[in-house]
Amino acid sequence: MTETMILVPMRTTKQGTTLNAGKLKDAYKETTSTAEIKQEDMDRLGLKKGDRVRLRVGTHAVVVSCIPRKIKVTDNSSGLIFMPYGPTTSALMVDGDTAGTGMPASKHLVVEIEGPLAPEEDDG
Amino acid sequence: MSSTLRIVNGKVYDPANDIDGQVRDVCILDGKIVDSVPEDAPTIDAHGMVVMPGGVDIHCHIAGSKVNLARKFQPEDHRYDPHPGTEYTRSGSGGVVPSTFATGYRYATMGYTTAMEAAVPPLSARHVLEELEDTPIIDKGYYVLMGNNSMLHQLLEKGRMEEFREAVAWWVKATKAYTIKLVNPGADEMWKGKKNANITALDQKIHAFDLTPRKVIKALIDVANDLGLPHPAHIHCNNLGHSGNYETTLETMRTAEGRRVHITHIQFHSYGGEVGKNPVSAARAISDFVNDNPNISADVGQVMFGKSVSMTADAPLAWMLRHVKERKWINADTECESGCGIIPFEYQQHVYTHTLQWAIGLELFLMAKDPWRMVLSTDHPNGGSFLNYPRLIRLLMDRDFRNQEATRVNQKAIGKTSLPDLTREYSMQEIAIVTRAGPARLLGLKNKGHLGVGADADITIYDEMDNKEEMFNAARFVIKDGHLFIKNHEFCADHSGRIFHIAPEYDKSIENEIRSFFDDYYSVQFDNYPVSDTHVHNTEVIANIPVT
Amino acid sequence: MDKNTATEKNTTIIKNATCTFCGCVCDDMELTVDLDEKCIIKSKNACVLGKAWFSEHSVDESRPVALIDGKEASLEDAIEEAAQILVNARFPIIYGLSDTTSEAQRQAVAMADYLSANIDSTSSVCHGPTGMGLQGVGEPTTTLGEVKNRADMVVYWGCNPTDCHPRLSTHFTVMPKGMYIPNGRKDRTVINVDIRSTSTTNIADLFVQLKPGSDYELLSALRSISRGRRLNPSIEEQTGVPMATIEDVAHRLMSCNYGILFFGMGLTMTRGRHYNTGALHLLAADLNEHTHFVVKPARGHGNVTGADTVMSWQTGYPFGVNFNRGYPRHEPGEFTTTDILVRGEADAACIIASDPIANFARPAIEHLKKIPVISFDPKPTPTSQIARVALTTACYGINVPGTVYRMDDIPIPLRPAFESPFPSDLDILKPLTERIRELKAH
Amino acid sequence: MKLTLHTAPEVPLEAEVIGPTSLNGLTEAEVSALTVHHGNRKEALGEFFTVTGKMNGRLELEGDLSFVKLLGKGMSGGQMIIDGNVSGHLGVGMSGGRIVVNGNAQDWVGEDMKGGSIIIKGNAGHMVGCVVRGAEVGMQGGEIIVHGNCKNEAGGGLRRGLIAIGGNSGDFTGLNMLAGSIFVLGEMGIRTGAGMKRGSIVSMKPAQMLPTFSYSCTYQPIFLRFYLNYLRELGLVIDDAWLTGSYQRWCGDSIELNKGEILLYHS
Repeated sequence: MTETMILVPMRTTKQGTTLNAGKLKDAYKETTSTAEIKQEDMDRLGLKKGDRVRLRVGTHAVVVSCIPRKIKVTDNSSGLIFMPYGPTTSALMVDGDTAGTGMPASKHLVVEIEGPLAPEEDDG
Repeated sequence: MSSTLRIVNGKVYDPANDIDGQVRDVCILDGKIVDSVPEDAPTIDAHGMVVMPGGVDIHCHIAGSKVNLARKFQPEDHRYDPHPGTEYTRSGSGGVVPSTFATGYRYATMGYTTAMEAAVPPLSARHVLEELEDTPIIDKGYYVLMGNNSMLHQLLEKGRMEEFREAVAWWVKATKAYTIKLVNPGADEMWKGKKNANITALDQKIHAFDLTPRKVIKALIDVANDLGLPHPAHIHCNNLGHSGNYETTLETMRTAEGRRVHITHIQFHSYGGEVGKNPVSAARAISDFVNDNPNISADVGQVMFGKSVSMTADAPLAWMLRHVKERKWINADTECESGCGIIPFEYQQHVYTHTLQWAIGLELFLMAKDPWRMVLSTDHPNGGSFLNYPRLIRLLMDRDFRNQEATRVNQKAIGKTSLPDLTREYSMQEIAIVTRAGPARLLGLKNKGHLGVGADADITIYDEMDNKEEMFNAARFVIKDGHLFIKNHEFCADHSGRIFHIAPEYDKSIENEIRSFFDDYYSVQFDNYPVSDTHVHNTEVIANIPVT
Repeated sequence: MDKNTATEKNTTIIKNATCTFCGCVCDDMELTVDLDEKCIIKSKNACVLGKAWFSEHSVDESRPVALIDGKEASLEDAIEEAAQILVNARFPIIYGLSDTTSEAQRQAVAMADYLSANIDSTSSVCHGPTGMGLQGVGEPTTTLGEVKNRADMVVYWGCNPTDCHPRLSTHFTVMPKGMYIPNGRKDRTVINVDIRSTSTTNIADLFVQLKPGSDYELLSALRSISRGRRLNPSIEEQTGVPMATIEDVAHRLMSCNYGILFFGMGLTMTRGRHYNTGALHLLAADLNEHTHFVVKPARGHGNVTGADTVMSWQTGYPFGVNFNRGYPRHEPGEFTTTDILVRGEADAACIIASDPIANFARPAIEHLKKIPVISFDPKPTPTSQIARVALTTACYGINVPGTVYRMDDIPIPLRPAFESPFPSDLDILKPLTERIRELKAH
Repeated sequence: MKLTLHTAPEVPLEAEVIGPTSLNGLTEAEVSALTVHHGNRKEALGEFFTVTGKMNGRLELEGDLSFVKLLGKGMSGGQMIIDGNVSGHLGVGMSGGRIVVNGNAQDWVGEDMKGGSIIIKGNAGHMVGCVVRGAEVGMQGGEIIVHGNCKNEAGGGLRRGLIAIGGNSGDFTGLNMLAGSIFVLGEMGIRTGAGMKRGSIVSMKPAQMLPTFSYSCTYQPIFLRFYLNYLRELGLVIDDAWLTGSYQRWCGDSIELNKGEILLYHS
């Protein structure tokens, strides 16, 4: 099914360590293409760990896999998708307006999430 | 490669060598002043011009972490004063806190060839040295902040004076500084540790230490003398800017007990009146004391009307100014070493206090019996930009101009000073003393501030003009280390200048004790703290003076 | 350096080495270096990110020093090609600079000056809005050692140092004992403010969760209480934080002895940007009426602070600097790299030690792909892949000496572990600048 | 005089010489020979523009000027009519005269403005009439009328003068305002009036108020009629109901002096 959510690109330890190994290597590509979504949101969308979903902003879309967020402290963040910074999140930064600062609003992307996708469906 | 030059027909002012306006040749060989050069050496005809040693600024804030913060947070000040590059020189931006390149070139344009950055925490030594390296043309150095050093406080409160001396020597050497600087000694601990409190008296207990500012001041004056530093302890007294602070200033000078000490921007410390109320002038009391005590030297810290930036290691002072008018404010604590406050400011002619400060500075100049010990500064940019020096020189040399300016300011304030009664006019020779020969001698820079044989060939040639502000605004020729780099007011070359520092010897065993303090209380490794000899280029160690 | 180096077979140990991966710039690394293999086999004291940084920067000698249009080239030819590209451009841009030494940064600004180019660092898409906040309202701040020695209140707002700056809490701010913090962690209160719980939340005494994009409102509320002003009850609805919590936080901040607010991209990269950071700076300034309070951005790359610092002393401005008119001008939104690319203005780019193709907004990347690009990087990246001239460089801190500026502006020296066959950024920038000056003179 | 763009600049063109004050008294040939800055190169104005006619206080510009910055810098009188879109810093530092843009303008319209008027028939970018970075005092006089929308920070630090937006404005409208008036006939973004000390911001649409603003009353402010009639004369579409309607009055920013007001049309 499809729903509108907010994508928040972020940094993680894994993103940092795989970045050191090399941005053209699989581990970096994998971690920067994995969306963390709250379990209750995944349940509502009918998603299981490892399912592929399409994230779309306007005419631009990417396909990523999803995993449930690990949460230790009570947290009311439903409706949010977290994903490590990288080429995948950048591909969804469609609006380059920096509001006179140099900084695009890159931590608050309104995306349409669609999934789970069948294995054969690819990007776009 | 040898380079020669002969300057002919100019009126030479070289007070250190008792030359007072005589027309004579000045000869240069390989960057130094010499007796003579071959007949066919290139010449500069200085007919109708005044020849002086290059200017020496004993106290300004031109480089380092706090200066750079002040640059960074004032884009509105740079944008209206760009500094274009030339074929020979880099570009930059001006305003009250110019970029490093603009700083060097603008000093040089006025005929200054040496300037000393006056307050840097040891922890940012590398930073200030890198900036000084990027400050072209002029020679430079910096004073390292020691008056609020926690480790030194600990040694002092235990009365371990030998270790204290060794530690100071280690610190100065490790940071490649030029001398010891004290700023509002004891206050940082009050500021950081006691919810923004301040020190108000020399015998007040410093929070968390069994110590008083007086003990810190005395100890550092003594160490500077005992180590034979070429320039003594350079002190920004407690209570800067507060009414009635002249008594603190007198007490600080008495603490020296006859030993050499330099009191900086003394104007800001010459206020009578009651704390919290309007100040009055105490210039007479301060001036009398300095006149009578040859161990004391001072720079004035003249206030000039217009834009300034209060930029100081005296964090409580900036906090006080923030309450005068709430505007953007920087505070920057440096662990175990220093505080810092920065606030944009403007001195206005109609304001009582600002006029009073302006007049007190002029009183101090005009009452000084020995100009060698009361030298020129604006505490750039605190009292105003160094670009105000030509105007300040005119105020000192031209009584009519001074009187005319005094009619434009707050008359109530002027009425409380003796400025209208002071008729003295500085001579050209006295200007050469307060801007060159005096500061060079106070700094112990033997090759600066004079044109005797063996001196560095740092020479300024001005067109002689009635309007002294115009005259000193732009030198016609400026020579640095024997090289001509301003010719007919235009840059014709670039030059990088040297960084002066001192390197006192110390007992290596003190390092273990300092190392253990670092392990506990610093955020950097002890071994990464001293600045290596290869960190910056063009450095020169100035030798200590023999201790008698 | 000799006394820190002990040789043992083919390995050597470098003590007090500096990690330049993140803005903490920890300088207490003990590196065991295999000199034959040219790699670091052990990095004592490093965090998980630092360990990866050191272990993954071995030297691949088989890589070419330079590629021109994807073909192997000599360094000299690559410098010539780069100089021609930059000199022929009308609006060349220089970008990156956060992962290199301050010596290289100084040279890069010189090059920009001689080229009349535009120069910008990764600050503009990181803490650039923090710099703008500083320009607007100032900043009460400190070095990290004073946090260790004095701070009994540590707030992490919109940042996650446990993941991004792992040693910030353990080495500098929360765990260590300090001069007036004899019991370390026990003497401190840690508050975490974020839109979500993170690994940093786990070390906090209090977690304040707010609605995405309501930081400015919550900061305004805290300022309002600190100033004893009226506060509209709509704050609860706007931020999702109960009034009682807001009052509790305000009270704790006002009553501590020495407090610090660390913050990150949660403020700079969201709607409000420079006014979010400005409000946070103002909150700290206001709290100084009650106690001593400071702020510190938790900065990312090893020497991104140096980029701001160097650019400020050489030009007066921290980032987004344009020399087209023969002198520096600064206008975020106009001379910042994303904007220049999005508007399609630049006609050549020199990217030093950063990877905009991986991180920039889509329209910026599209323009970057249309113009000649010169890239400097120790490793292949998406940016080096599209570069006309791609230069392989030695890695700062691991192979290259120099100075970097820690997130609190403290300059730290580098102790390289082993030599690289590749040139440093500075080694390339110097002759490149010289060649540019020669070409410009004609 | 008329300047028609014949060759589009490849990189930004800084053309602060183009303005009725600076071109006054010059011939076609002299104007063509003036220096403009094309990226880091100096070039002649004639390389980009065809210059025709005599300068008689009225300057016309035609073409897509969306790469042309700083038009009308420092102008003190006369008229500049632009048919086309323009880049940033339009009318920077102007003290008199009138600029009309039949098109859109980018960021920083009327930066450092002291007098005169700027009329944008299309949309404007960020920072319309806004204080420059680091300073406290913004626009000190004059009028900026945008018929379409504008983006963030309109009227930031405004000290004196009028800014009217026919469409919507972005975030931080009237930020840190010191005095003066801002009208937004459409919707405003969030955080209107943040940090304002004095002055009035008026909008015809509901808006979210910061928690440091408080509601004071709903009333019918008479002075608004004069303003709205004036804006109608300038060509903005003014609903009759606004002239006599009631407005919610909010005051703030309470962190500052709390002497600013935001008036929101109610009914």
